[in-house]
Amino acid sequence: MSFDIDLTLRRGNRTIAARIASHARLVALFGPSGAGKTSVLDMVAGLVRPDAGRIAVGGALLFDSAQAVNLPPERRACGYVFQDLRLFPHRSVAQNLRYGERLAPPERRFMGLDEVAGFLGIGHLLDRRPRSLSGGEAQRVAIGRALLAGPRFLLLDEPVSSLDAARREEILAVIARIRDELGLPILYVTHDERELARLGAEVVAIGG
Amino acid sequence: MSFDIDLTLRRGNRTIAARIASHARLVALFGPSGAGKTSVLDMVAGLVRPDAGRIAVGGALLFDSAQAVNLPPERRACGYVFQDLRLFPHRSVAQNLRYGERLAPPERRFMGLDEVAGFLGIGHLLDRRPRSLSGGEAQRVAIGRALLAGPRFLLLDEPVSSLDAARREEILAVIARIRDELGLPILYVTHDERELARLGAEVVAIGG
Amino acid sequence: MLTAGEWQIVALSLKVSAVAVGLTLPLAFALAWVLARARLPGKVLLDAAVHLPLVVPPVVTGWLLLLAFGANGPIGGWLERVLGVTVLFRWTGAALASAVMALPLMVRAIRLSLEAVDPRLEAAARTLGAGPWRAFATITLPLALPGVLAGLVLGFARSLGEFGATITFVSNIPGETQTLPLAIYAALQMPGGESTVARLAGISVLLSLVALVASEMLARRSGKGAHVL
Amino acid sequence: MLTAGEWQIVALSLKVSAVAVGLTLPLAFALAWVLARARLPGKVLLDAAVHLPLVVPPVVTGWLLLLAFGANGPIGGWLERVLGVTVLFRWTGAALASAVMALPLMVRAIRLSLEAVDPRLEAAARTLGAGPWRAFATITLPLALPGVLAGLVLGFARSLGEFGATITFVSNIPGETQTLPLAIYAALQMPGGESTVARLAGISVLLSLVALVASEMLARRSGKGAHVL
Amino acid sequence: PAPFTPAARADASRAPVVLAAASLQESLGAAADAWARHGHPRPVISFAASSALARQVEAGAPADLFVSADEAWMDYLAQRRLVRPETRLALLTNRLVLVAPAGSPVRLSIGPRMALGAALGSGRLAVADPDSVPAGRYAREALTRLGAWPQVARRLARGENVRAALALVARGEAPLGIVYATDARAEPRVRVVGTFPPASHAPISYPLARLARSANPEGEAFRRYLLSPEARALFRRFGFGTR
Ligand SMILES: Nc1ncnc2c1ncn2[C@@H]1O[C@H](COP(=O)(O)OP(=O)(O)OP(=O)(O)O)[C@@H](O)[C@H]1O
Ligand SMILES: Nc1ncnc2c1ncn2[C@@H]1O[C@H](COP(=O)(O)OP(=O)(O)OP(=O)(O)O)[C@@H](O)[C@H]1O
Ligand code: MOO
Ligand SMILES: [Mg+2]
Ligand SMILES: [Mg+2]
Repeated sequence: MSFDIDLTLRRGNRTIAARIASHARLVALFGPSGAGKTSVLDMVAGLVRPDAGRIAVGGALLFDSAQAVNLPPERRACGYVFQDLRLFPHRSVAQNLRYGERLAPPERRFMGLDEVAGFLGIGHLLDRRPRSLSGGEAQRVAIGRALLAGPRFLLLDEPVSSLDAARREEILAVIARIRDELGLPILYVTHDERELARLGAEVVAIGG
Repeated sequence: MSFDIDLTLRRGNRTIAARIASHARLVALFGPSGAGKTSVLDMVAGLVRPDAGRIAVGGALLFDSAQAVNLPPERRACGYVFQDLRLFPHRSVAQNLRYGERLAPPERRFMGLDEVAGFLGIGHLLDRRPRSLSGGEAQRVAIGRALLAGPRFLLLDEPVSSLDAARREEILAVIARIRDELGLPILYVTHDERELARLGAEVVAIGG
Repeated sequence: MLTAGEWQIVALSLKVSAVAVGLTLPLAFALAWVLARARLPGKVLLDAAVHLPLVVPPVVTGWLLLLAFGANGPIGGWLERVLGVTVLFRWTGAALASAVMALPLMVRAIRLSLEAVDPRLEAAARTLGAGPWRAFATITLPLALPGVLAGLVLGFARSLGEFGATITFVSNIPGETQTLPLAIYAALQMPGGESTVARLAGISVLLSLVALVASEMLARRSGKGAHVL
Repeated sequence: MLTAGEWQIVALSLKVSAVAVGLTLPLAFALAWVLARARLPGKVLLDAAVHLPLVVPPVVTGWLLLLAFGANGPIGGWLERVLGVTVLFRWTGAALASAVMALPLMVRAIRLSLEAVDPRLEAAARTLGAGPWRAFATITLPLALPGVLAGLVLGFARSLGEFGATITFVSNIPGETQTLPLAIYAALQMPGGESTVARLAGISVLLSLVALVASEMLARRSGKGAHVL
Repeated sequence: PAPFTPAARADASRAPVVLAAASLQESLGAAADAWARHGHPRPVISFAASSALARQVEAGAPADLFVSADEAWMDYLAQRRLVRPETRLALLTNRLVLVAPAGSPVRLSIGPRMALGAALGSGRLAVADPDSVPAGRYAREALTRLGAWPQVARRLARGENVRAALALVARGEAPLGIVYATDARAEPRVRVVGTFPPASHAPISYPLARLARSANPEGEAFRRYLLSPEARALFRRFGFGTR
């Protein structure tokens, strides 16, 4: 199974619950704003600890409250594009892109900096600091950083929300290729049904 | 004229130029990521000074390099929803919403906190700090804050990019109403043609 | 527990430190702001001037204060002639000495926090109708609060411990300028004074502990969360 | 310009201050980190302990160091027995005294900067494969650089000006423990020593100016830009 | 330099280490220079407050001689068997004087019922702190015996040491001050108004002793030199009395 997820988390005075059991390579989380989509990705990434449950992705067990399994984020290898991007402000774009690449074992890397910079259209930005990037430029750098880290699966939180149609299509094509050719499981958050259609995603509703 | 804008700005090694002369109430800036849309809004808001040009909105002259006119931001009264939101982290949601409202002269206010919280669906978040909001929740608070400041015109930088379809439609309806009933000029940035269609916007291409 | 004389010393120390820190705060803030934000030539010299009381031994600072604020000094003479005021041998002089010694610590702490405030938030406040001053007061200032509190604590602690500049400038006058450190020093000079030293030093520590706890509580109440969304 | 003896004093002061600040930095950083991030009971007491050298008059700090590091003291006795080393009357003792006095300033500055680092950036580094230590070294540490630099400058300046603890702890031994402030004090004791005082104080100020400029340049080179996008 | 090697320690110990009250800075420094001119290693002298020096001795600091500003701190060390009793003696004596700024017209004869309070006008009397500094203690004792203490007890400017008090008078910030004769003599900006009768206070003496842990023969040699006619003459040039 690509995703075998069952978890609950109390946030403020509501409970976020998610059940995803799917063989689909690309599962989209769909739900209204504030439903808990980002929270689910944070839990899968290992940044937020669920109150209870179990998380397995691509056959690897990442978390299980019953068995007291809880891999730290760096051992989950998750290629996370954050909704709030989180580029490192003290590093150039190139250094941001290379941050995870240098830490990944060579056999896990599947793309080089040039290829990434090419389809993301960020080759001319490599020497810049994140602060001076436009919204869409920063979003593309965040995508590149996650892909270059040689992840075992991807967590994409509205990864193309700030991009124009042409660029969006190009990036979605790459994401589809990563799914199909490399077989990486992908959890995808979006509010745009056209993206879902384009990717042929299996849709899981969160909250409501 | 709603918008009479003609300006240029050097950014890094490129020049951003925009000419907008339109009677339309709602003008959409359309262009690829990094084209300079946000930069244009920043100049209209008075946050970035153009190298040269002229900015008049709704008949009021805000900037003219030839006449050495350059109103400070607080006298332009512009209802700006930032692409990066910029909620005040040390203030609750309610205090964020009220920040501009308390500074606006009563005759310019056209909406109350309750109405805004209602159609934005943020009434339950009023006591929270911005840091704990989800992406879409924060975006809605930013919209509310701009509307409550009793602006003379609106600058909306991808204001509904993180919102689900239902909520998006509701907010776009309010924006259309503000344009039609109050006659506020609106500069609108988006990558989504459906939003443009929904709002019947006049489209101005930026950069490319 | 404490003798009446010791209580008097404690009260005086508190008064001197509180006045020193309270009056220095606006100046420290202004200096921090200039150093963090303003572009002006020779800023490094201003920065260096602020650090002076840290670099120069306290007794030299006290001596320079004496030269400046003594009855025959340029400032002291003017104060006496024009306002009929003298700070020499007065608790106000002790507060002045403490203030000078605390200044660099306060400026640095506040400056660090000011530099960490995101100017984009001030820009947002401006678009919402706030003039530069209001944006400063409602956005910059509260976001720099951790630095202001740290500056207050450092300054207060430094004032409580200030010895060299005070005794050199305003000498050691019981009831007027004899703060805790001066009393401690006197006790330390005498064979067998160790128990008095320990008791008075313990009080100093207690006072600073109270200031520390108060500042932590204030910081917590203000919600910290200085991060930008 | 300076006599040979004065050069020796300057060199000694530089050595003492540099060693004091250099060796204290890791400890100051660790303490700042614990105070900024760790959850542990009685943190306020640790915080207060760090502030002690600020609150207690320097001569008392020197006296306590003497008690601890003297030949009969708990630490000094051990050092002497086990390592055959003593810091009494040695420049190493002067460095120790300076380090203790500089510690609270360094801790506060570093802590302020650490508290301003957005933990979400560390989380991002973790997802990219960095363990906690690497995330700390590559993200937290460089983002806290303004505080580290401020701490270094404050600590260095404080060390250059340290007098009371040093003379009480390691005495005033020319060539070994007589740093600039002690030499200045000696000159101040001599009628007519004002010109020596002025010259030596000028050198102190110059040294700290150099440190200041160096730190500003480092800060600029590292690009500041500590704001989160 | 490798300060911790035993060789370096042994080498450094050739010059004796002398701990001396700060007020002896000029005179004892001159004596050390003279001694060095005789071909001896110049003694290393640490000038600081007697209290600090005594505590350092108690803590085991490696030194050879101690010259205290008063008997109390020497007694303190003697009680703890940290000095060699047979080497202790009063090296120097001093007198207490009333000083005024050089240009001051004030006249006052020191004796019973002296009008010290009136002479001060609205100013303060600069003294070393009577609660902690020897010079101040002598001043209080003398004024008390002469009946002038009640007039000035609440009008003192207490300096951290006698030189601080002297500076206040020299700067004209205090109209009168009480200092040692040696200090007054070294400061041209003050004038001696009068000298306190020796009977009005305990004898002012600077005791010298060799420390118990001193192993350096140069220490004893320098101690003997300090008692020599040559050294005595030198100290007298600075205004001290000798025995
Ligand atoms: N510290 C907190 N305290 C209280 N509630 C919180 C806290 N953090 C998050 N929440 C709430 O948890 C809910 C889920 O947040 P999450 O970010 O997962 O939503 P989301 O589905 O990603 O929404 P969006 O589409 O708007 O990004 C939100 O309602 C949010 O307000
Ligand atoms: N300080 C700077 N130095 C160099 N280039 C800059 C700087 N600030 C902005 N730019 C560039 O100016 C261009 C315009 O930026 P702007 O934010 O206006 O784009 P945008 O049209 O809003 O893009 P997006 O749709 O991605 O938000 C971008 O290419 C950006 O990289
Ligand atoms: O040596 Mo003293 O302490 O000035 O009397
Ligand atoms: Mg989200
Ligand atoms: Mg933009």
